[in-house]
Amino acid sequence: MTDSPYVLEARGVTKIFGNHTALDAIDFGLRPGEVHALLGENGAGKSTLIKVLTGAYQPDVGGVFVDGAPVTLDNPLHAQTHGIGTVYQEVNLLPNRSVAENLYLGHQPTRFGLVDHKKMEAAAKTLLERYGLAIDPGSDLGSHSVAVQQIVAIARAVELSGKVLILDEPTASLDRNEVERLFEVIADLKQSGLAIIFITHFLDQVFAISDRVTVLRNGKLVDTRQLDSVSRTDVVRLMLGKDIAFSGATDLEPERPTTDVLLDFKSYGRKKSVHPFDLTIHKGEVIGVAGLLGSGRTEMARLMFGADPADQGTLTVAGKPTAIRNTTDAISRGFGFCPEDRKAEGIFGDLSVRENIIIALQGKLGWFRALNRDEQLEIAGKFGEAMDIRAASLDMPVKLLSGGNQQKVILSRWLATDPAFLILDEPTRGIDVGAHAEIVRTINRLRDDGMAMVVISSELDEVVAYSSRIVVMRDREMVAELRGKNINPGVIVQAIANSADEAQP
Amino acid sequence: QDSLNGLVVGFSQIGSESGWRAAETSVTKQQAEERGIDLKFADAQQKQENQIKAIRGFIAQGVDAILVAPVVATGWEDVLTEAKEAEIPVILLDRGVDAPEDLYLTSVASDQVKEGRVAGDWLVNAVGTEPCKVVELQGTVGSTPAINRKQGFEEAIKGHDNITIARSQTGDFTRAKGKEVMEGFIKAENGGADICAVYAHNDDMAVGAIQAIKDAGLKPGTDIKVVSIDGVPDIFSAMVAGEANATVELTPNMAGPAFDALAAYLKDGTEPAKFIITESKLYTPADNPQGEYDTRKGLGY
Amino acid sequence: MKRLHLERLANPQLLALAGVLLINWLLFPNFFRITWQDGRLFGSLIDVLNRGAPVAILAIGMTGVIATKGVDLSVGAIMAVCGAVAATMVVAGYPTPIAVIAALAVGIACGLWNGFLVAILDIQPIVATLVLMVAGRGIAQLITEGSIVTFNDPALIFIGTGSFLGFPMAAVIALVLLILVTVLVRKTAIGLFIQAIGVNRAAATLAGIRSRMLLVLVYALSGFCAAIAGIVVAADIRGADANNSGLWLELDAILAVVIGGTSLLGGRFSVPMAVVGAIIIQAMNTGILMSGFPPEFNLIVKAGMIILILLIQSPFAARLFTRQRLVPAKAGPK
Amino acid sequence: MKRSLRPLAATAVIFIIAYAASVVQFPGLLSTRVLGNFLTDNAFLGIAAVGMTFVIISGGIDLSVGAVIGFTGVLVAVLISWLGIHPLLAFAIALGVAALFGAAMGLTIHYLQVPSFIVTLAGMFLARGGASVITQDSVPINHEFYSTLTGLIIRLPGGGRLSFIGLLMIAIFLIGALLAHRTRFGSYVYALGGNATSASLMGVPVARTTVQIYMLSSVLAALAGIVFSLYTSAGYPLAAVGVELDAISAVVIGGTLLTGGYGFVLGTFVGVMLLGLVQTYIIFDGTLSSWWTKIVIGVLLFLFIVLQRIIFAASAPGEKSPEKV
Ligand SMILES: Nc1ncnc2c1ncn2[C@@H]1O[C@H](COP(=O)(O)OP(=O)(O)OP(=O)(O)O)[C@@H](O)[C@H]1O
Ligand SMILES: Nc1ncnc2c1ncn2[C@@H]1O[C@H](COP(=O)(O)OP(=O)(O)OP(=O)(O)O)[C@@H](O)[C@H]1O
Ligand SMILES: [Mg+2]
Ligand SMILES: [Mg+2]
Repeated sequence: MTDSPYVLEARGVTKIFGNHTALDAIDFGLRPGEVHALLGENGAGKSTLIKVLTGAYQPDVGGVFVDGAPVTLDNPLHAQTHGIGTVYQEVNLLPNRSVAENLYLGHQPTRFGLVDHKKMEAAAKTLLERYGLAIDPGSDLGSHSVAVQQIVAIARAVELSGKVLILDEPTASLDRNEVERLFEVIADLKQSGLAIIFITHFLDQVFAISDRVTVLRNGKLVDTRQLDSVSRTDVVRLMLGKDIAFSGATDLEPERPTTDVLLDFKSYGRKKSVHPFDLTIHKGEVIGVAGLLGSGRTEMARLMFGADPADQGTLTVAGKPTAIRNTTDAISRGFGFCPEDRKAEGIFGDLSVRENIIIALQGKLGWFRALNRDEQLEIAGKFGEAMDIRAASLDMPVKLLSGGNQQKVILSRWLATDPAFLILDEPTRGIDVGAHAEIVRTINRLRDDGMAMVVISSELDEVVAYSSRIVVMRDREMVAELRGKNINPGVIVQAIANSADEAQP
Repeated sequence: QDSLNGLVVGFSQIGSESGWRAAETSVTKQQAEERGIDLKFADAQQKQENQIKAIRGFIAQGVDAILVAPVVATGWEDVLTEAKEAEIPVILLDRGVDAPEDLYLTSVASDQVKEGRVAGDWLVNAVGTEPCKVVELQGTVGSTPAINRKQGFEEAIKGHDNITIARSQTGDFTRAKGKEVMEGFIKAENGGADICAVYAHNDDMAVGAIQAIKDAGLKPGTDIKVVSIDGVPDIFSAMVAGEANATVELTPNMAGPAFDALAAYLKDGTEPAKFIITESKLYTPADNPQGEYDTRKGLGY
Repeated sequence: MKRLHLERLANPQLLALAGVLLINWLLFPNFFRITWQDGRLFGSLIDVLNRGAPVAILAIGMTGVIATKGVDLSVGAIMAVCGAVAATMVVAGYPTPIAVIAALAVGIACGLWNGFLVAILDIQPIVATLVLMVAGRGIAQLITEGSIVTFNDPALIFIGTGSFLGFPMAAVIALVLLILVTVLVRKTAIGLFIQAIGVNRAAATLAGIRSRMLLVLVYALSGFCAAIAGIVVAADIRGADANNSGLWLELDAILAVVIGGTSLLGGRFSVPMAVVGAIIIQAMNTGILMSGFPPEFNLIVKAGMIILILLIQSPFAARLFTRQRLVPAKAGPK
Repeated sequence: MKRSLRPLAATAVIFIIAYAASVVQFPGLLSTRVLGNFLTDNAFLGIAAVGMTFVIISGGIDLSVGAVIGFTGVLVAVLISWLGIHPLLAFAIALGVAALFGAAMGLTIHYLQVPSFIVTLAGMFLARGGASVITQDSVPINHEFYSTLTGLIIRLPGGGRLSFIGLLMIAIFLIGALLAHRTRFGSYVYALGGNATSASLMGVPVARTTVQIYMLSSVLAALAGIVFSLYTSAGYPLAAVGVELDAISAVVIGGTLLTGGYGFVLGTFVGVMLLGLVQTYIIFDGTLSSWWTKIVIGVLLFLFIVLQRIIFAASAPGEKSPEKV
């Protein structure tokens, strides 16, 4: 296998955006039957390389080769005809169309020139069953959770991939079971000789399924290695160019004294959304929220922030009864909220990094106390530096930043408002190991500075590392509160499972 | 007259694009009321298709007669045939149609070409043999009155080589565009010094042009003669002020003769004349403009 | 970043304006001649400013609306309504200031109605404003009963035809409005918030921007601008022509905003450039008027010019332009 | 019933209720004559609205349809009456010209990245201007082929008539529905309207589809122009001014979202019929002045939109309030 010829290859590929070199003379080869992990920090150029390999972008210099022959891929459709199936980063499907159509768009089975919906939906049903999804293929894709959409995207790419399957961060919004199921499928495909490119920020997953790794840094190729010849630390060093220390915390943080109660939610809830819950949050305390996908964590966060106002229960902020009817109310009480869906609810794509950072602070200041450009630059610069945001300029549109850097921009936006209470919904999703560690450090630091936080995360190691208490959600209901010593990921998984069992009839 | 009492008559009007049109509508309503007619009014908003719909609607309702002011001459044969089959007499107002004459009872209209000719004849008389550069403010491009009034005017000045049309642009029948276009003409013709007269296809544009002439420091009616068509109140008040020289009246009372013809027809089957042409009377400051203004003021122009 | 270079080199709007003016000059050599007459400036260029003012005023309001990813089709009808209100009130004997204030208030009310439909009922802007576009002209005609309401009130007429320091009042009003609105959006956070709503309304709400209220206000401003334009146009012809005042001007206003470089997809906007866009359109119209072409060619010439201007501004042209710049950069050091 | 079909059903129900209410007031409305007129009188609008539906579903807008109708009428009339060309050949030429025109707009929209609103606005000026350059007058068409086509009428009991053009409109709606819901092209149109970037990454041929969409709209507008010329036996440069707004209203009332991605060709049919009902109602009433006519149309438009908004809120999947995403 080691010396089998490349099915898909990039030779000397350079891609320049404006005056930023996203890819610099990259050589990359993919062999049949291998799982090739593509690693690198946020913004290293992984997604750009994928887009060049699949015809979404044209290289400025260099070329793409399929089975050793040079090809000019004009568009993704062209790549599909070469047997290259791709799941791009961020779910890039059509929420307005049915699941079946998303699976087969462009390849729908036809009869007498007309699309045969029955046949298509039947095929979709069998296809999805392979991934353990029993959903109605005729339903709109948008009515399903992000995780389901991700699986549909993967299934579509697999269907289209005769030779090559490319997965750009497919696991970012999947839970453990779904990841396992995906890996089984990948193993099958690999067995059948398919070549697979796999991008992720979870190193465990890299070591679980990959054969080789290629590491990019700042648009340059660092190295391509056989996986069995490298260790975790090696990989991290290749990616970052330095070592980092992993926080080895396995215990919850000590609980804070009850005198410093900041927030007190009493039977707080919203009809058809979140069951009433009680929660007391102290200054300098991080509440971790655990639960399966779709368990209502996001809805609870939105409820606390007033994005969906509560219609029952009471809230006391620093001892005073407070009504939060909308987000403006929440922000004026010192709340902040980093939403889960960065693209749809977080960033202002066409606005500059600077404007994205100051906008919540400006919202708090109101319409007439405008920050002038210098003040904006100062604030943005301060946070850009503190959070290590990699942007060519603070005036570039934020949409051109890599996902991880966008996340840091949103975090900076809220820190700029100097909040007393911050809600973070999946703050580390799609973030590289370096930045991940940094965000965890930031959370720890903010907690030590006395900020109260609610953090939703599917990564239980991480939740344990910074939380002082953990609440478990199930079916939009708070079903457990874990506190005290000896809480570790295993215990949380157990709690989630227990609550599920209890609920079974 | 009484023979029309209690009849239901449908009236498909073009729209309400100008003051003259509004006057025609209100005069028609007045005339119907005087005769005890139940007038069903339908505004077509400038669209022929809406007029056809309206006529079909009237037929479906089973009205006793239909008045229609056609927006354009062509395209009426089918729907008029339907009316004929339903034995509903149709009378055309203010312009004719390209359809067999047996499809309608009569057509009450002015002769638009003649209107242009009357205006042109007035100018020919007024300037005599002096050279005269005329600027023309056309109506909406493609509209029947614009085409006919242009044609009539050109016929009248033909053979009088001292009169030339120096510039011609559309002012869309509106005051604002008339003013804007006139401003441009004045700039283009040596600050207006070269212009001897302005011919406007309707009075509204003439009123706008008069303002433009005044703004340019010239005297309308003296430095630049103003001749136009319609006879709306505002042009008479301009005449009173000596700012307009001539207008050709287009009477808004088309319905009166139409109802008369209908009454005669219904009474004993008298076939009216196929074309009832209203008078295209020329008014100049010698014709008591103040009096004309006062009589017209209340007509809904 | 490359676009920025290009824009610094030559702003496409100003380039287009220069081009149109140049063509006018070629067609009509006296185009740039301005004389002093009766205490005011007099010349074709002044006409361009004067006649372009109503669309410029509309464009000022329209820019805000378009920046929020909306569009306001009703401005033409609002012009007619407000002109009618002002005219009938002065004819009925109300003092001029009262009539003007009432007309402005009606314009704002119309804008609030649009804002209510868009922001509170969440109706798509193009349909929401279509309602008033259709009904508004009817309301205007209801006020004037279909006729042109002619007035002789000198104060009101001055708004349309007077002059200030030799410049036509309409242009002066447009300029003052331009300065006020530009200061309002540049010196306060409102401009940033409008952009934020246009780019991502959900995120704007989560970032604590009162997007509903701001949207309503943006439409109200558009209604206010339309009211001013309506008064100016009525004052100019000394009469409220409910049938024709502002007819199809909404399209010119939208065109002006787009020529001014604001995307119909919302986000970045420039009020001054929208006004430049309005002047480009008017210069084009004036050029057509002066050219002496038969009027049936007006629309074709206009379409040709629009296509040309859009070509100059399109990202495609920018790319053509910058590709040449990129080559030496690549071959350069490194 | 499928969830996504609910807005369509809602619109149909609104139409039936509105029609029933009108009939209670004017029993004359319930006749085959009125129903036949609905089809005949709205045939050209309906055909143009089918094209507009595709454009709007794809997230664009086409302001040129009214002008293309006018232009086609003039072109066909001139070809037949002045040049003596057989109508069928004239139709083919007109449809071909329209296809090129639509393709040019599509190419501009895609490759120059100019918004469709502006491109089609320029297209509207061009087509309208082109028509008045050919002739300013209305040109009558007197050809026996025309008489044959207009004579193709199925008479219904009660004085109603099913005309050729009315049936043609129905056929176009059925073909349009098939094209939208049962072909790959149709799914590409929805894909573009849903999310153009995703569509392109999923392999939708964006350039080709965009060009095809505007070609389709222009060709259908030209067909509407031919129908209009059959309807009036003439070509007139000022015909069908503002029909684009009627078409957009019909499409929107029919449940298609202007933001793209959702819509129903058959909903547009109901939308066209609703607009026709409003007009017929006003004619039957016959007491409204010119201005009240406009106001009433505006108010009814508003009522339909709000009613739909209420029903959509409960059923449409995609159009969540941006405030509450
Ligand atoms: N269309 C574009 N225009 C300009 N710059 C771009 C564009 N797309 C990407 N970039 C820049 O290119 C660099 C590489 O981005 P890319 O998305 O490939 O990173 P990545 O390795 O996939 O990161 P992540 O792990 O966060 O997904 C980033 O600095 C990004 O800002
Ligand atoms: N766009 C949507 N359309 C319909 N239902 C949705 C949508 N988004 C979420 N839901 C449903 O709302 C419920 C709560 O979802 P929520 O997003 O709050 O869960 P979560 O625990 O945050 O999960 P995730 O990690 O996927 O965000 C789930 O039942 C989910 O299926
Ligand atoms: Mg990436
Ligand atoms: Mg969530």
